[in-house]
Amino acid sequence: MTIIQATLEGAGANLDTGRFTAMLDTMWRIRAFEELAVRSLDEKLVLGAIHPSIGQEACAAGICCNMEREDLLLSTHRGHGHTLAKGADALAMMRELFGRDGGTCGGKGGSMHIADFDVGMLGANGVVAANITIAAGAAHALKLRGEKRVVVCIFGDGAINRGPFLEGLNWAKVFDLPVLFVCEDNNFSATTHTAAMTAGPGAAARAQSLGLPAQTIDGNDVVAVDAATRNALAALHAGEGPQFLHCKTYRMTGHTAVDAAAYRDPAEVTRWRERDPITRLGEALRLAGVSEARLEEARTKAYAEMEEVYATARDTAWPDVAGAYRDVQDCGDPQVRPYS
Amino acid sequence: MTIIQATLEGAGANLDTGRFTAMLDTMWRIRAFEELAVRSLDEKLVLGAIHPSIGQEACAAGICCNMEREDLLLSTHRGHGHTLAKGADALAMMRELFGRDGGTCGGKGGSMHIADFDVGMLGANGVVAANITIAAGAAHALKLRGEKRVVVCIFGDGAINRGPFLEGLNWAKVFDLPVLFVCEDNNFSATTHTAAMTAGPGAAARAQSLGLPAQTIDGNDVVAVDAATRNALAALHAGEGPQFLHCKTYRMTGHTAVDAAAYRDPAEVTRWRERDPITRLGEALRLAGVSEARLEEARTKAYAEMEEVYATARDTAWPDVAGAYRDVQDCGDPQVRPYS
Amino acid sequence: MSVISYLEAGKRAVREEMQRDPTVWALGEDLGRGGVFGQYKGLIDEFGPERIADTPISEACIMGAAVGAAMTGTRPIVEMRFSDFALCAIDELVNQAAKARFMFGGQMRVPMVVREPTGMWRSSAAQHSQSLESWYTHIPGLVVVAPATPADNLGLLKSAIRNDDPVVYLEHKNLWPLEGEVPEGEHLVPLGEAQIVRTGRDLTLVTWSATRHSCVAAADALEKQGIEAEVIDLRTLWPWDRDRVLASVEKTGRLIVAHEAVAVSGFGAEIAATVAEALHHRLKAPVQRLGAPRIPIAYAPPLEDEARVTEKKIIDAAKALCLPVAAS
Amino acid sequence: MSVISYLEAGKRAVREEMQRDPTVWALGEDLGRGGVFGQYKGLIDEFGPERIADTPISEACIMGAAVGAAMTGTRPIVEMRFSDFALCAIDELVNQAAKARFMFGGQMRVPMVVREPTGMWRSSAAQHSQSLESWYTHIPGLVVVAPATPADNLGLLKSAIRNDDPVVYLEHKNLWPLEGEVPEGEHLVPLGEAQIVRTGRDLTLVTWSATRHSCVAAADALEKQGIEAEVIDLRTLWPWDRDRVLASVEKTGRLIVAHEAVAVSGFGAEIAATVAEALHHRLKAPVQRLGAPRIPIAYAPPLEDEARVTEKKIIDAAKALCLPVAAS
Ligand SMILES: Cc1ncc(C[n+]2csc(CCOP(=O)(O)OP(=O)(O)O)c2C)c(N)n1
Ligand SMILES: Cc1ncc(C[n+]2csc(CCOP(=O)(O)OP(=O)(O)O)c2C)c(N)n1
Ligand SMILES: [Mg+2]
Ligand SMILES: [Mg+2]
Repeated sequence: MTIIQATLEGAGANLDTGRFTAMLDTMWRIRAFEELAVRSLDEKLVLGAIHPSIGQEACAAGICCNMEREDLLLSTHRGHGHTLAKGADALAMMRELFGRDGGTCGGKGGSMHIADFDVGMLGANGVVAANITIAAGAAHALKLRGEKRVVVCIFGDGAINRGPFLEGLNWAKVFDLPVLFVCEDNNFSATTHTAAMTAGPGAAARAQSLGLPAQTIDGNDVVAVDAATRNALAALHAGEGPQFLHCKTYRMTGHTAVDAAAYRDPAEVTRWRERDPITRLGEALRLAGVSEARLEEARTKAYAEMEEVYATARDTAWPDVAGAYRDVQDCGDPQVRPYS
Repeated sequence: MTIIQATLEGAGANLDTGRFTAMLDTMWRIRAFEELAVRSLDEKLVLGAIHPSIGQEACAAGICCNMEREDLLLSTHRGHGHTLAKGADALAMMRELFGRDGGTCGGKGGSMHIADFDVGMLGANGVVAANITIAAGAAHALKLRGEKRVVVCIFGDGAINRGPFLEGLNWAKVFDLPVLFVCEDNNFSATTHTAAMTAGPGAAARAQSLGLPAQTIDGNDVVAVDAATRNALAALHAGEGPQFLHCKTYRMTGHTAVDAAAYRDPAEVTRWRERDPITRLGEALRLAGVSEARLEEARTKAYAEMEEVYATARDTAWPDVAGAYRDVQDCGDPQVRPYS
Repeated sequence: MSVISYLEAGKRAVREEMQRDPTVWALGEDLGRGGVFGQYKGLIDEFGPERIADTPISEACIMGAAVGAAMTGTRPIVEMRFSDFALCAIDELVNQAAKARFMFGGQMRVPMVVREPTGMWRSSAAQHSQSLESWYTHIPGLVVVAPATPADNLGLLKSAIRNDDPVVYLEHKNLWPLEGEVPEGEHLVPLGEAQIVRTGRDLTLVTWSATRHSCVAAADALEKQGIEAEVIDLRTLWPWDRDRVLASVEKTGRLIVAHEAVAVSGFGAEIAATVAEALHHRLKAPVQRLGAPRIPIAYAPPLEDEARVTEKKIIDAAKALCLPVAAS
Repeated sequence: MSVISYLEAGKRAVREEMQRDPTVWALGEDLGRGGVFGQYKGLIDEFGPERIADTPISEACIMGAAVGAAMTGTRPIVEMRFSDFALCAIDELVNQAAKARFMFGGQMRVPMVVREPTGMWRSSAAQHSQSLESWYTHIPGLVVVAPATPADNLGLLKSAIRNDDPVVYLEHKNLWPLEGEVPEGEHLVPLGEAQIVRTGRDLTLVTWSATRHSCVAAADALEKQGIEAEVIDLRTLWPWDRDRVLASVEKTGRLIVAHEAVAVSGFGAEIAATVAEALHHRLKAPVQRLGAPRIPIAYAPPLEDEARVTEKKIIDAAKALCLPVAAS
């Protein structure tokens, strides 16, 4: 197995412009989707919490473009980007955010619980680190069934301080399961600098101590994320067992869309803004010869698409309230019935 | 800080015979106590489970002899040895096993829940790994209170596969707490070879990945355990933060006293029997000049003491049943009262 | 008919369903050596270590992995060893297994059975003796089953394994050696159907799990004293067989619910409240509940016994209810 | 008297108790920045990061560490952020905190308060909306508190912090901004004492937490229709104020228990069953419970609303109970 070593800056004129222009499209689509999701709060179209992944789009794009539709993905409360990149329908997702009919989960899940099993997206999750053991189990089932598919499980830097991180990684290695764990490290756990709450050398060292090959990469460099994901998935397919990636990125917004994030160092924010993954990819593509028009098109098409998605979702009806009683369980009547 | 390097075999004539004859006494007392506890099952004096630590006595003795009475200890379901070594009263313990009046916990806890707060023993625990977070919290309180005391938390090799291991060690390091974690690795988790269920290089590597200095030692060598504990506690007192010890030993009995442990390789059992920690310490003391009589006395006194303890405990009355309603909580009446 | 133990019945259910459906598998600590009570003994020889899977001591991951595996085309049987340890995996059960189908809009199902040996087992003390069935009945998305006989353990466990939603399956540790008749061949007991163990006209005794046997013994004794108690074993706690219970109390006019769990907020409260609401005007006496006092289970036998709902307590309560004058 | 919010009242309670007792400290995620709802805002400036301790996302360790710290001479206030996440720490709460004192024979106490913001909060969906108070009432060793007003949040949280056994303290997320009068100076509300919010002779409405306010509104509306409802806010769910509730129902002859949690095995069942048992012959109508259907909480507002016990549902139930003829 050859290990691909690649970075945005190192690629230069050799950058695979076809591949990465498509990634740029994905990243802009995510950015546009989320900016509109945030805007929707002002219009009171979303009444619950929105956790934007603005600034982290390279992880979603660089990982998911290496997955087959049949491969399985699990994400977190901050999962819009991963879900879009995995191929979920943006309109159904926006409808879900707005709690409307035709939403990915029929309006029952909302932002933190988007799942689209048709494209192998097994769910965002509102409980930090809970997706790790579920991912191990999904991979366990694939192995039992003798399938070639793989599972990718993305979680935040805060998740590595919860027990399921240890239990899930240990499990995956003990049972030799086809799963790639990705710690998408955006420096924060809600309003806390994760580093202050994390002992030892960090995510990759913890994974290694559990027997998983682990690599730490620049998560704002989509070329690096792409290469590392390809390497890891190749190792998985070659039977080398579960793999681990630690992607270092930065959350450009607050924890939720309404969090002003005043606890951050402005200099740090500026530093990271200069490393915006979309801007950096654009630069690299420009250097590699992609036209200004094409680059601009990536952006404008994404916003145009999402504006339309937004408008359509907004004009969609509420789901039928009877749905509140459906898909609970087949056994037993959830309705409260008066006896009088 | 000087690191003490010492082993039984390496000590030779320089062995501190005073110190280690006392340890031999402790180890024999533990052995005798547990052999009688096992015997009590035949007499139906104990109706619940007994988890003997026969063969693991060097850990209990070597660790606890380095603790002050005020220092705090937390143990597991296999905790008789630790508790005796920490200074708990053998008669009260045996009464607890027999569920009698005057038991350490008034007969309410039994073998898996012996605690003796008077000697700093904060409890055995029936839930694997649960003592790890409690220990972190006890150490947290000591730090908040500005006390010099330290906490020692002993758990099994199976516990390192539970989430609280990660959460508790990370916590201890993040808050820089005075706690020594000890993994007493007896090769088994109930009927399972722990190694088969444990990924990666093991306990010490996991601790290190969480930022804790960690050492792996021969847990059947009381001199080594003693030295490693002294080093670790010195580091703790020197403000170097939480420490970790991995003691490799062997469970000479089944998981519980009624488990024949047929799943073990007889050759492995024989190999470990030859490394019995009491026999080995006896040899070393003999070589270092301790008389046969003194060595024999360690054994006979221990059995004589425990036989008396046994007989006294057996002849002790049951606790007052009203105790079943006491010490639940001060708020609210636990009694079910008929309304008719 | 053949006579087998409650434990054997559970094992037979697992074996038959694993033979029938290759996607069924079991996971838990020590299963390769038969599990802690021997409920899986020998199954590894027939099905191999992949389908009778030994796991690390990682309850949260056992449960969480089962959720993922159930979503991905398999039907896991989760072994929790003691129901007390399921508390280490409650997030995975309640926030994940129970809600996934609903939360994700019915895109998939989570067919898993969580076996949780439950209840008092001599001198096991506070962390190995709990009965928490009422918790599970409170959680939308969960089916809750508590068999009391070998035949029911066979027939209900098979139904539970075939159910497409998560089932919390509570076997009582004290019942493992209990022997009883089970039918030859395929035996399925439908979920949600109570069993009228004994008919009677004076009093309805609603119960489940091990307490069923105390109720039957009490009913036998009461009969000699002229009180005819109808004993209903709910078997499934959610959904519970309201129709059968209400029909019985309509007939008898008196209800006692007896269970091992703590009475306060026990599942007996749900039944008593439902009956009181539905049949207030038909009741000849107040509804009554028997359960443990609100105390942890102690270790020493005499203290442990304080928490027990005994045959005697059931008899006393029944007599007080049926013969108020004589009893006072 | 001054007017402050429910949130401010909680903060004042913590501040006053931390000033009074140097062994009191708080631990939880993001506390240094005020906690997720701002309930701790500013406290770090007064008490420093050691006593207002930021923690990793490690609910099990937050709870477990609190147990150890409570045994070792301090009084931790545990912040669980959303009651849903307490499920990640249930073993530590139920098997450790609640049992330690008993299991260890009363050698020590575990004085800790577990704050669990609870209940529905617009479009928070199934993993951030649960009400699980009935679970805690079922567990020996736990005190359970659910305040509904600023004054009670002040007075009960202070009492909870002073209590020597573990207290599960359930603040309702929707009540954070609710304003209300609180007394100047020291204000303690005793644990276990219900409040009669409104007197009435026709019907007793027993409730707690946010549903208290729906009950009061319903009672106001009912008054106009000639029905006088007595509203009792339990405030403490364990121990609950049986005497006050029984006295009220003895007077009114009618009971409705209304709460936000799922009705099945909700704490309403305990109250309804107790009242039905104790006052069967005094009841003019069957006891009745109002709670959520047994469904997870959905995200979309119209679906979410299906799970709500609204003022209207309370009014309808009250009218049906008090005016059976008119209602049919
Ligand atoms: C078990 C649990 N604890 C706490 C929370 C509340 N919470 C939601 S997101 C979050 C921060 C998570 O940080 P991280 O894992 O780094 O993910 P990020 O938000 O940065 O993507 C917290 C504490 C939760 N959802 N689940
Ligand atoms: C959370 C939990 N899961 C399972 C058990 C059942 N159990 C009791 S002891 C034990 C084995 C523990 O192995 P280890 O930690 O190595 O300790 P040892 O028994 O070897 O001393 C198990 C699985 C338990 N007590 N707690
Ligand atoms: Mg983060
Ligand atoms: Mg072991």
